[in-house]
Amino acid sequence: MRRSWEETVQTSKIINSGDRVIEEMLDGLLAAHPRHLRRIAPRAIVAASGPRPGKVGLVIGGGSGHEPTFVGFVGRGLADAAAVGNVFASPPPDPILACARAVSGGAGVLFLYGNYAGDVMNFDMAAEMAALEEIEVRTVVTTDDVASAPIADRDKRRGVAGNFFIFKAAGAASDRMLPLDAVERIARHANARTHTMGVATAPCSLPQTRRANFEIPEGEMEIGLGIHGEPGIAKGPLLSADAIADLILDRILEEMQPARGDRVAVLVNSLGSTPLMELYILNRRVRARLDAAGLEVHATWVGPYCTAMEMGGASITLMHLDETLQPLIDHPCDCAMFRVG
Amino acid sequence: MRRSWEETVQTSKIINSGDRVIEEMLDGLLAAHPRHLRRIAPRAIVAASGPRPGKVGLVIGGGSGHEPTFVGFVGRGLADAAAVGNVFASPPPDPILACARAVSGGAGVLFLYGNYAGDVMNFDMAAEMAALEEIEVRTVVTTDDVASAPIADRDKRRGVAGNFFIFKAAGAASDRMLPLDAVERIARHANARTHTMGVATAPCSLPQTRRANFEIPEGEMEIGLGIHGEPGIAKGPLLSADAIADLILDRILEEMQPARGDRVAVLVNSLGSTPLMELYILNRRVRARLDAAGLEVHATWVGPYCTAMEMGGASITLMHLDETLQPLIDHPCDCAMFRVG
Amino acid sequence: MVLGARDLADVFSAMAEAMASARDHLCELDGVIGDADHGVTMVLGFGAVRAALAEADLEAMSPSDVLGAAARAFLNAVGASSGPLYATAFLRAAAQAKGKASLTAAEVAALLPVMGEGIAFRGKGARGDKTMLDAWLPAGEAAAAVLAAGGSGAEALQKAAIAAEAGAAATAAMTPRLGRAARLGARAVGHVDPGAASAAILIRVLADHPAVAR
Amino acid sequence: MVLGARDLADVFSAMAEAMASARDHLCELDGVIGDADHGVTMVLGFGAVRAALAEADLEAMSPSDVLGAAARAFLNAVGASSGPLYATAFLRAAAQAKGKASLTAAEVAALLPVMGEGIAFRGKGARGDKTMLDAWLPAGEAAAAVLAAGGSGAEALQKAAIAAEAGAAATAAMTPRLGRAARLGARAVGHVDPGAASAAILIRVLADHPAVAR
Ligand SMILES: Nc1ncnc2c1ncn2[C@@H]1O[C@H](COP(=O)(O)OP(=O)(O)O)[C@@H](O)[C@H]1O
Ligand SMILES: Nc1ncnc2c1ncn2[C@@H]1O[C@H](COP(=O)(O)OP(=O)(O)O)[C@@H](O)[C@H]1O
Ligand SMILES: [Mg+2]
Ligand SMILES: [Mg+2]
Ligand SMILES: [Mg+2]
Ligand SMILES: [Mg+2]
Repeated sequence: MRRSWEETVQTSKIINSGDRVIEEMLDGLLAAHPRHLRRIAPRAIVAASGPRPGKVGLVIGGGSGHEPTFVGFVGRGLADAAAVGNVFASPPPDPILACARAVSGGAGVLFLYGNYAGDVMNFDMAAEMAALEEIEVRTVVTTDDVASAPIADRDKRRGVAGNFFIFKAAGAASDRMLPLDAVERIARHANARTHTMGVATAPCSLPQTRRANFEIPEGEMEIGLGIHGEPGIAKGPLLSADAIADLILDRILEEMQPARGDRVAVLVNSLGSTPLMELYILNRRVRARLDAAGLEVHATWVGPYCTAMEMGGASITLMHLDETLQPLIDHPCDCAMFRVG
Repeated sequence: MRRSWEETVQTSKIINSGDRVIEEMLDGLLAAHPRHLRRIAPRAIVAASGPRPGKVGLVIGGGSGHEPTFVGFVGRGLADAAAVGNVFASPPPDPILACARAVSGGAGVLFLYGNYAGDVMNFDMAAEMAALEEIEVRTVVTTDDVASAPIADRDKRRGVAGNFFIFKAAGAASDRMLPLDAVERIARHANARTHTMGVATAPCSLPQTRRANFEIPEGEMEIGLGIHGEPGIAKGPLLSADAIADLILDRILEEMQPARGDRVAVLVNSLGSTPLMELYILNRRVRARLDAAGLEVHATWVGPYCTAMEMGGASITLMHLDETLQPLIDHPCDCAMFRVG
Repeated sequence: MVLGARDLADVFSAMAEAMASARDHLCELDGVIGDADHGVTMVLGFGAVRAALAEADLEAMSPSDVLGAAARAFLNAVGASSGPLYATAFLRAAAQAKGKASLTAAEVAALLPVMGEGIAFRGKGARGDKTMLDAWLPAGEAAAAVLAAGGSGAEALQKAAIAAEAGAAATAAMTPRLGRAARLGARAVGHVDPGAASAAILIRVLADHPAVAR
Repeated sequence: MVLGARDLADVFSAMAEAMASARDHLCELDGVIGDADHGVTMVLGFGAVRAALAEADLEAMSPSDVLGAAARAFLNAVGASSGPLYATAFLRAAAQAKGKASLTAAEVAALLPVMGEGIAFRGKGARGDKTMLDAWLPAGEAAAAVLAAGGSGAEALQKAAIAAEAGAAATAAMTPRLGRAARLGARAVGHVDPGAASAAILIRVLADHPAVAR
């Protein structure tokens, strides 16, 4: 039985006012990372390294509450700008347009973001406005969450933690000065080869309401949830770490159909409150499974890369590498919350 | 009223068995970071870059559950090895001794860890054993937690998130090939100039018991807690982010007595489940206060650097920089979970 | 019996109040099948509209101007799904109201089908998708039917509100096809769509507002 | 009435069982004034001792060997505060038992003061610090007093167990001066120290064990 909100306690958050969290977060962000980030509009953050003439501008963005996604991935070698929405809500067209203008270096702009109805509508409106200003915009939406729709409906799937790899590949491609066509193609290719699935063990709550947005009874978990505290595709008993890794990898490997000897990049991601200890315990099994499948693990990242505030749970992402993607994943980048090379 | 454990629910953890979490975490850690880390004994992790002849070896360590502290800070330019204890429990002397042997490059070894009764006893026993093997060991314990004892009893204070800066300074000093005397002196100096205080909003639980180790009633917080889910020095109403920052900074600045124009390094640390959004909101106020005090913020780190598994809450650390410390904080390091330069 | 710019602003203000009262209820509904923010978003959006109109020089504005200002304020305050959907609805209404110094209740009622079409256009949705359209489209049809049969504007709006409420209630039985809830599939059945619930409240506020009911 | 290596191993095994039963209670006590792990640590430590002794060739071992093996197993399994403290206690006991093929109950009782001294040495503690010493030191004194007065080993151990229990209970009123709880100061008053509570259980297991009580 679901309890009504009146019966539940309010969650504890270290904030000043639920209505000011985004502005205040961005104030603190800019204060912390002056060498990496600049704010060109109240909700538009660009890389301090600035646009480069002839380089494709990469604009990412979406709702807040997923930090370090998206603002943490703005920087040289990765995204050029991020448009910042309210908690779990797409940014409106204005800050997206401001980002497009700021990063346009004459070679076009790529909008790259997770596939959610709200984001698609707002980014599309911004793209229409940018076109009026003669900025060429292409759009790629990420759809890495294998749990969110059957493979036949791949383009209905939502984008979750796999953004990390897809943004990385597209950012590296644009940093290498590839033309807009190529950066767009690479982003689609990266998305097609990136697969994520997650489980949740604890809910999160919005700063404005401070009510857990769902309940997970003792000893249960949500399977195939998103990154907004949405309920999962199914409920089930809380499994062991190994069984969770198996559940996820069975599903991902079945879709990915890798050949022995293929290389993968791995992300074991915390949804928020699940600590590194548990993520590494998951990674232990991930590694054993990939070894058993004859796959070579080229690189592994473990940590809170795409979160839903304080939600408990974890996701596992595999990117199926090839000659195109591997050098892009290895390409150096320098962001406020993420570095390679 | 405290409820007995029978009345509380078990927490959800993604683990296989409460008794195997450390071994399995380390398996997953080594699988993820082969370029950075090597395991020389079941509970002893050393930098893959290896010891350098003539370099002072820096051994850190302590209980598990604080990740990325300690294992995440092993790497070139920072610590050479970390001894790994059970959750919230000092490692025994054996792995500490194994670390000392592995990193000894003939110039002596520094043991650097937080000031807890258990750690002091185990590291001291290991130091005695190392002395029998003609390895010169010096010991510095960190005592940055201003809430844990009055200033007159500074050496009774515990070491918390400020470890981050103190380890960083000592690691840089040893990477610059300074002799043991100097590295020890710098570690003491760094400790003397590092001040931390935290608040908790939610408890954590041990993997073996999965029971919240204390209760925080709705609308309250623990003030001046440690990093082991110990209760704080006091309870109080849950304050706003700005009021929490003020409470902490008032206390730290009073002790630090900085002059206008002095430089500081800032760490706004999550104890586990408190997300980046809240940390940046705290940092906004930290920055405003430091600006108002005429202090220059040389560098800021924001994130989960020293945790207590899934505990909710945050700490703020200031390191009062000087000509000795500032270049050491800026010195490059390359660890599995932390990089500078 | 006619609505000027100030009356429309009053309606928006009443809508903002209704959203504030319904905030937690709408978030709870969204928590079951979405991300628990719909109430917050609607409060933010209508709050922004109210604030923008409070600063505007209503004397110098037409109803169309008010609707246009509402569209911009709503969109920029919220983003999300609701932002573009409601902004498009308001812009379509503004276009239809263009050139009129005031609107009769019948002219207001005639905005409803247009607004529903705007939402359907922007969100590429249809009836039965388990979205706000399941309130807006029946409301628009009910209003149009009353007006076509020669009924009054006030009656058209009352029928629209009833149709919206019935439409919202009917979403409980539907399997979602659009928006976040779509991923839940059958798990969402049995729960009312939050966007449809808020739409029914808004249309009810309009229908019962003294400016059209008097 | 004498204890050989196997009897001592049986005592350790009984202690391991007692710690397993008391685990959650000890963790709860530690949760109030420390880090909630004391029960886990003691189960781990005595479990490791039991496992080590189960693998050992007890026939070839003296009581001193058993105590030495217990010290190493305990220390390496737990670390923490309890590890060095109990390892030192067992090592001191091993030193005192050195050279004896078996121990009388009186000789076992005479180990208690030595063990308490070992703990005090390693942890630089004293009575009244609100630690396990507030169980161990009174237990040692009580045992020594009975033996000095010519009482039996079994009686000395019974008196020691009673003194340990009283000592543990008395820690509730104390302000902690050592260990994690020291930082809590007055906030810890009113709560029994977990290390003293576990010590009282261990000494009770020893005193009631058939090997000494028979
Ligand atoms: N494509 C669409 N067309 C019409 N309505 C939609 C569409 N997508 C979502 N909605 C409506 O939006 C509501 C959710 O709004 P809200 O919670 O504010 O946004 P978000 O989904 O971005 O969190 C849903 O209940 C549904 O009624
Ligand atoms: N210096 C000391 N001397 C004696 N006993 C101590 C000392 N420090 C801690 N203790 C004892 O250890 C107990 C805590 O043990 P435990 O929880 O296993 O270790 P930790 O404190 O490392 O978590 C305390 O309750 C106290 O009785
Ligand atoms: Mg939302
Ligand atoms: Mg402990
Ligand atoms: Mg929503
Ligand atoms: Mg303890």
